[in-house]
Amino acid sequence: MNALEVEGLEKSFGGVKAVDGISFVVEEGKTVGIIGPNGAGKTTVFNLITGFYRVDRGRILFYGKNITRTQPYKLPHLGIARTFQNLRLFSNLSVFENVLSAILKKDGYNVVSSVFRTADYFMKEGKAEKKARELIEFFQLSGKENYPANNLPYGEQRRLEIARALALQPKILLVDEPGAGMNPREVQDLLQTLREVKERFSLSIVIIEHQMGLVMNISDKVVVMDFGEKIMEGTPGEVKKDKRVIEAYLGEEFI
Amino acid sequence: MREKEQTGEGKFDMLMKIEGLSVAYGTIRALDDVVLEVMPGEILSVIGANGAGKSTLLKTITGITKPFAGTIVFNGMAIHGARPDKVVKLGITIVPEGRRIFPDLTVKENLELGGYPITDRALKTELFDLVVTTFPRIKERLKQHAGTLSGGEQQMLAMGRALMGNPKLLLLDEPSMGLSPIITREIFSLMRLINRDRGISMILVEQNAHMALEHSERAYVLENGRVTMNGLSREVKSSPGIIEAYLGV
Amino acid sequence: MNFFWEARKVILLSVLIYLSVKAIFFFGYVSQYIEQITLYALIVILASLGLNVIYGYTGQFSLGHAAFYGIGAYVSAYLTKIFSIENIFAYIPILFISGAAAGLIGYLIGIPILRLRDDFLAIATLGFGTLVRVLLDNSDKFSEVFGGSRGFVGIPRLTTFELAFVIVIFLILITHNLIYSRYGLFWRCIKNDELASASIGINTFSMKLMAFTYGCFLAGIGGALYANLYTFLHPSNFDILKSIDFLIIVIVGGMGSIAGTIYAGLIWVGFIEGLRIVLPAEVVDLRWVFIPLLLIALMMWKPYGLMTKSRN
Amino acid sequence: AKDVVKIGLITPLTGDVKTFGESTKNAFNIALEEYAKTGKYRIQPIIADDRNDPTEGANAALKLITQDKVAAIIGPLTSKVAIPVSEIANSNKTPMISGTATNPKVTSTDGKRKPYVFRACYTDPFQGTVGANFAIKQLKAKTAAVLYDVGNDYSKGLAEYFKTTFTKGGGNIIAYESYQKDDVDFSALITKVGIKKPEIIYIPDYYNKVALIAKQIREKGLKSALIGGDGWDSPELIKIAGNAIVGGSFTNHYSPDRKDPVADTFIRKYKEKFGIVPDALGALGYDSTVILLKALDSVKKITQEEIMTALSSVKNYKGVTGTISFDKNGDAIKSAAILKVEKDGFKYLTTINP
Amino acid sequence: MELLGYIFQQCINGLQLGAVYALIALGYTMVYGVLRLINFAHGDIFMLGAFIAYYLLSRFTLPIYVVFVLTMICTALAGYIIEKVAYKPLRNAPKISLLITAVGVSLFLEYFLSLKAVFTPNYIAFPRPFEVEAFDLSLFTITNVQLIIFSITGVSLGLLYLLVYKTKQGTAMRAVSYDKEIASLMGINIDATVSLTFIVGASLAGVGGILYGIAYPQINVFMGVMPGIKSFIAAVLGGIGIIHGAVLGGFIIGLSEVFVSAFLSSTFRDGVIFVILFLVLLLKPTGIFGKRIDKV
Ligand SMILES: Nc1ncnc2c1ncn2[C@@H]1O[C@H](COP(=O)(O)OP(=O)(O)OP(=O)(O)O)[C@@H](O)[C@H]1O
Ligand SMILES: Nc1ncnc2c1ncn2[C@@H]1O[C@H](COP(=O)(O)OP(=O)(O)OP(=O)(O)O)[C@@H](O)[C@H]1O
Ligand SMILES: [Mg+2]
Ligand SMILES: [Mg+2]
Repeated sequence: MNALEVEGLEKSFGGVKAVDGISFVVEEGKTVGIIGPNGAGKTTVFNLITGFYRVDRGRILFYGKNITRTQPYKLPHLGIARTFQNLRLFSNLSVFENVLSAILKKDGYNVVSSVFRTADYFMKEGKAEKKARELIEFFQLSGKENYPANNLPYGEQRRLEIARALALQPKILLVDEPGAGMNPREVQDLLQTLREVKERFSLSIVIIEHQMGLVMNISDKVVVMDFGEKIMEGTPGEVKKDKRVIEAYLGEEFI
Repeated sequence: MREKEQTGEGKFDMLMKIEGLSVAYGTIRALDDVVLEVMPGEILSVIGANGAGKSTLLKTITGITKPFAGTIVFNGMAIHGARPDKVVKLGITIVPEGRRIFPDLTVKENLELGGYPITDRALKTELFDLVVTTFPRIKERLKQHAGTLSGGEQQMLAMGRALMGNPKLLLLDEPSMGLSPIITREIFSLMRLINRDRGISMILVEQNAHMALEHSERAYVLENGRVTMNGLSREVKSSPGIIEAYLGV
Repeated sequence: MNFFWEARKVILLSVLIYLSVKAIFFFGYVSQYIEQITLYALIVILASLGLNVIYGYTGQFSLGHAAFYGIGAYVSAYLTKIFSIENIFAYIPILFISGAAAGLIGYLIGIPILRLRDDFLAIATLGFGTLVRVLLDNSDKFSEVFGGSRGFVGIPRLTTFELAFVIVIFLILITHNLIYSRYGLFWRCIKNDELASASIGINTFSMKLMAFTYGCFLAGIGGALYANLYTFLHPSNFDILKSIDFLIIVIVGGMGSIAGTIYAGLIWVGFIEGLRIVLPAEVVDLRWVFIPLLLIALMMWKPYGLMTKSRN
Repeated sequence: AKDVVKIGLITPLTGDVKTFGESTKNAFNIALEEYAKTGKYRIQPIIADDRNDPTEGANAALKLITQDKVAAIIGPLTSKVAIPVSEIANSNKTPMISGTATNPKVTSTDGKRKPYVFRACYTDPFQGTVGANFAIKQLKAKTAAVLYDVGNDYSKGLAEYFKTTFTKGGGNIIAYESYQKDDVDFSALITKVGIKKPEIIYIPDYYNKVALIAKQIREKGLKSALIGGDGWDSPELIKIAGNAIVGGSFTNHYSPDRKDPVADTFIRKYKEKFGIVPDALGALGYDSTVILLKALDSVKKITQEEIMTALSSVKNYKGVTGTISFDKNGDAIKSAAILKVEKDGFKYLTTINP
Repeated sequence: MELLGYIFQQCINGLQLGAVYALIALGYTMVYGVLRLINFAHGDIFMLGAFIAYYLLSRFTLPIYVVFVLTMICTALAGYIIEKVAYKPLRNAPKISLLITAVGVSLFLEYFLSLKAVFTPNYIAFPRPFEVEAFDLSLFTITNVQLIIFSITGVSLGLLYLLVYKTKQGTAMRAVSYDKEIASLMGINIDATVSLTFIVGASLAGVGGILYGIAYPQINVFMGVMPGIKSFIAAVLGGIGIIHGAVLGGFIIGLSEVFVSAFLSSTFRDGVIFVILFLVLLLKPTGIFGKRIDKV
């Protein structure tokens, strides 16, 4: 079964084609990496899938259901969660609240319950808080629950953002450069974490990344983009050896 | 700013000397008694984990952040606590974390801003020529709004902008972040080129420790705001503790 | 019900406050004047709390809050007058109708303008406030009762201390419960980052609309209590300057703090009326020279408001 | 020693009409000073600012009545503040005289008289009607334009009654246009009205607005005669408007060249003390204060009830603003003089009795 | 023909009003551009300008151009002091606290200056330095006052444009408006640049005050409130922070006020302005020339 299918996606900004006919498929439970030079249109693809940009042309199917041009806020309910290239945490909210907000969005009570503090309120709140703590622990953020998110070091903010996305219990997770600003050692840890996440939450993952150590090790398949187009697709091994990819992206010395 | 504090022997060999530098954000200590020296014409790298205080160190040198203790002497002048615009005029410019170019201004205007402290027209033209020859890609896009450049180009612009200030010391905060492998290498070799041709000293802050150690002569390791190690980059690179903590397998 | 159990401390505190205030009134330590300005402070607090929900919690900058306060006031004035309400129990539903009317109009106007951001939203709401003011000035064209710029006269006096106190405490509790629930959390998420909120599935538009509607509802109730306390309404009482008063209270108290709004409301009315008492007759006109100075000093002393810890 | 009686003054000492509030306060003080020499009691004045805001006015009134326990209140200046204050004064049985609040609803609500409330000025219907009669009978005007401030109840009231009477009298209102409180640019209105060439333009507003409008009317080359109400009465009118207003006429309480000793003394004293000639609002404030003080002296015992009764029976008090009696509504009965604006001041034209 | 003349005449009326709004809006836009602050006190500086000019004209009978220069110097100084005393201590505080401080400054100026011992609460006749002359151009008439207003607004706009786009200080202003921290790393003195912005904005307000006094020769301490608010709306309408936007906004507001009065009723002029504002913002949420930066 295909978790996500992208067909002939196009998007331009004032005459510039940022994404020009991209198609790829993410099979359920698999991890797909997207690489490509800066400005190739990778992030734009994410924004198209998650509805933040309006698709000019093309189709996006999620488990066979057409989700093209769906409003962003509806997608998490279907099972799509994402992180952002330039971190978008709720910077003045605590670490705990950042995670809790996503859980309560997923399993919430209604207005009457919140106003009159019904049993449902206490039950759902309790459950949500427990789950938030679990996630925070899983991402090694315990002890920092009450820190405002923007007081965390960069790497921890990245982890928190992933934790928040996972709190939505998605079927697919889109992560945009999770390793940016981490040192090689931290990237290794992240790789480990992502692997566990995938295992534990039985997810499909799409990852954009410039750090080859991460993307080549985690991906089952890699899509390479340049100038908005897909220049190739294949296993990490195939991609690393491809002439066009080396020329446009990896550089000669990489080998 | 105080005038030349010390004129003791040997002091002038050193471009910058930092002693006992401590910085706190509220109750969080970001830098703790940091000692660091920069020699003229060298590339110095500073590596460390997330939140170790690397950016804070650079921000404190430029005057954006004020230390609560310690001294920074640049070219014989004490500059700790001085306003950033004064520091820049003395010849320290920075390529900030996350590039932070002016997106709505054109590439050319960005470069002009970099040359803001320079009053000598001839020098300005010279610097401009230097930048456009070093970064031919920038030259093609002088009229474009900087916000529409790709990540790599923005990084080049940020470097060009810093060079326009005619620095004696260039601070680079994670210049490779978010850049593709090919561009990363390009940026590093350009950096080396500038260092070689113009003799500009650099402090290079990097997460990408492999790259940083490869391209620098000396290195400092920062942990929780303290310098835990320093020495020649090649030595640092082969130290087991460093491999374990920063370089990975 | 859990509602009361959770709120037991507040309720107990309120009862204590009520009893002591009553005792002070009863033994004649203070005059009816003090009672009236206490009531007025309660009303101002309620309306400001509405703005705090809209702006302090949800980050939607409104400069037209007084318009909704005015709508509540005029609706209540109209209904209580044409039905010649005298009974307090007949008045309570009217109070809520007035609040609902303000809320409904907030909802309708919110649909187009809540797409705007920050200062642009502020200007649009300011515009709406001016529109309402123009309509109120000309309201006698619809019905002579409204009085237009001559003011709405002969409104029955129904707001009593007990009623206002109970209603305000009740609404503060409701607001508290809303804010410390998923809705309040979502509002704060939106204030922090709308895009990120959407990415975790929050329908940002409808949540903003909800906060706006609710905030306007509170303002409407405040307005209604005002109308039936002062028994006279004039359009000039609901213009931009009034909106700025509410804004001042929210900011001085601290954005996103219920307690802050309560303190700041008391302080604000205290400033205005207190200086009336304190200043000698020859220099009463210095009252409004001191108030802005106090305000500036307060902002320098606590730039994040009384109840928010400053962070860097 | 004399017994102490507390009297409250509520007037806008801050806010948009502060300037009028100050002249009321000045006049109030003059009246008290004069009384101090001859009066039965020692008056303790308590002055409260209403910022021309109904809420503040109502708060101030309650403070004066329930906290300071004043015997009576002078003020407030504008109807929008006077109405809520009158409700409070009346329900607390505290006599109140406003010198200047012209809205009929100040002294009665929905046809019910507030017995403790009085006023020393005309009501809007009276002045509007007189103005229209003057235009029809004396000026023999057939067409008129009306410009008024929609946010100002005084202006709006006069405009409406003028319109009604003028139409009834066979005239034709060819333009009935409003502006807003803060407007200063009337060029659009005047251009619009100008092409209809009205014989007269009725501008019932305070002198500051009138001066601006008149100036712009003449700058646009319009020749229509200008008429207005007692709001015109200020030396500033001629100062600001200059030639533009010369030739205009307005309904007013008194005429400075009537050789009235009361008025002369008042104007002289005011000028000595404050350096400027008082405006009509000051004069009315003075008269209301003096009426109250006279009532105090006339009662046997200072109770609010007694003062109220004394006030109700005020007859032919000769004040600065003419001879005043209160009718059964507590409104002043006085004849209206028509004054003409000349280069060096206002000149008495004629008297029209109600 | 009659109608055409009428329309032309009303256009002139609208342009006159619009030009004054534009002049005030320029100051708003500059300060907003640099500090993201709605400087509520700006309207009061405008009032201050009118008062200073009044004293200079009535006490010292100076030639008008000297009055212009002195007034500009005084208002510039006032703008400078206000920024240093009231706003600078809050440089790192949230924008909204700064806004409240600005409201405080505005109220303070109004009430303090309205004291008898300072200026006066009264309405004062503004002495026109020359008589009004109307020139009949057959279709419509135009006065010397209007010509002066148009030309001064035009010149101010031109000079401001040169300052902001053609000088080093202008580039510095724009840099500061985008990112203060980075601007300081370019060697720009932030405090000096902010001061300069206030100085320029306040001197424009001073010019506006004089022109206003000449056009509508009556001044009062509260005269700045409404024009202030309307000019700010003009700045928003045109796209706040953008110089030509402020001018366009000023003219749009001036013209629509006049045309609503001319063809509808003056009662609804404020209402109509806001309807226009609504429509513009709904179509272009950042104003006519405003840029939308909405990158995810
Ligand atoms: N909102 C927008 N408005 C205008 N242009 C945009 C917008 N978003 C993206 N672009 C442009 O589209 C192109 C693709 O951008 P995108 O962010 O998708 O690149 P990317 O592959 O993610 O690059 P990087 O690796 O540097 O993140 C770029 O030229 C970018 O400038
Ligand atoms: N403005 C601030 N307020 C409070 N704490 C801060 C602030 N800036 C940085 N910190 C804290 O100071 C410490 C050092 O931060 P700094 O940004 O210097 O680290 P870094 O080494 O550059 O990390 P990174 O690799 O993530 O960029 C961290 O704990 C960080 O959370
Ligand atoms: Mg990207
Ligand atoms: Mg850093």
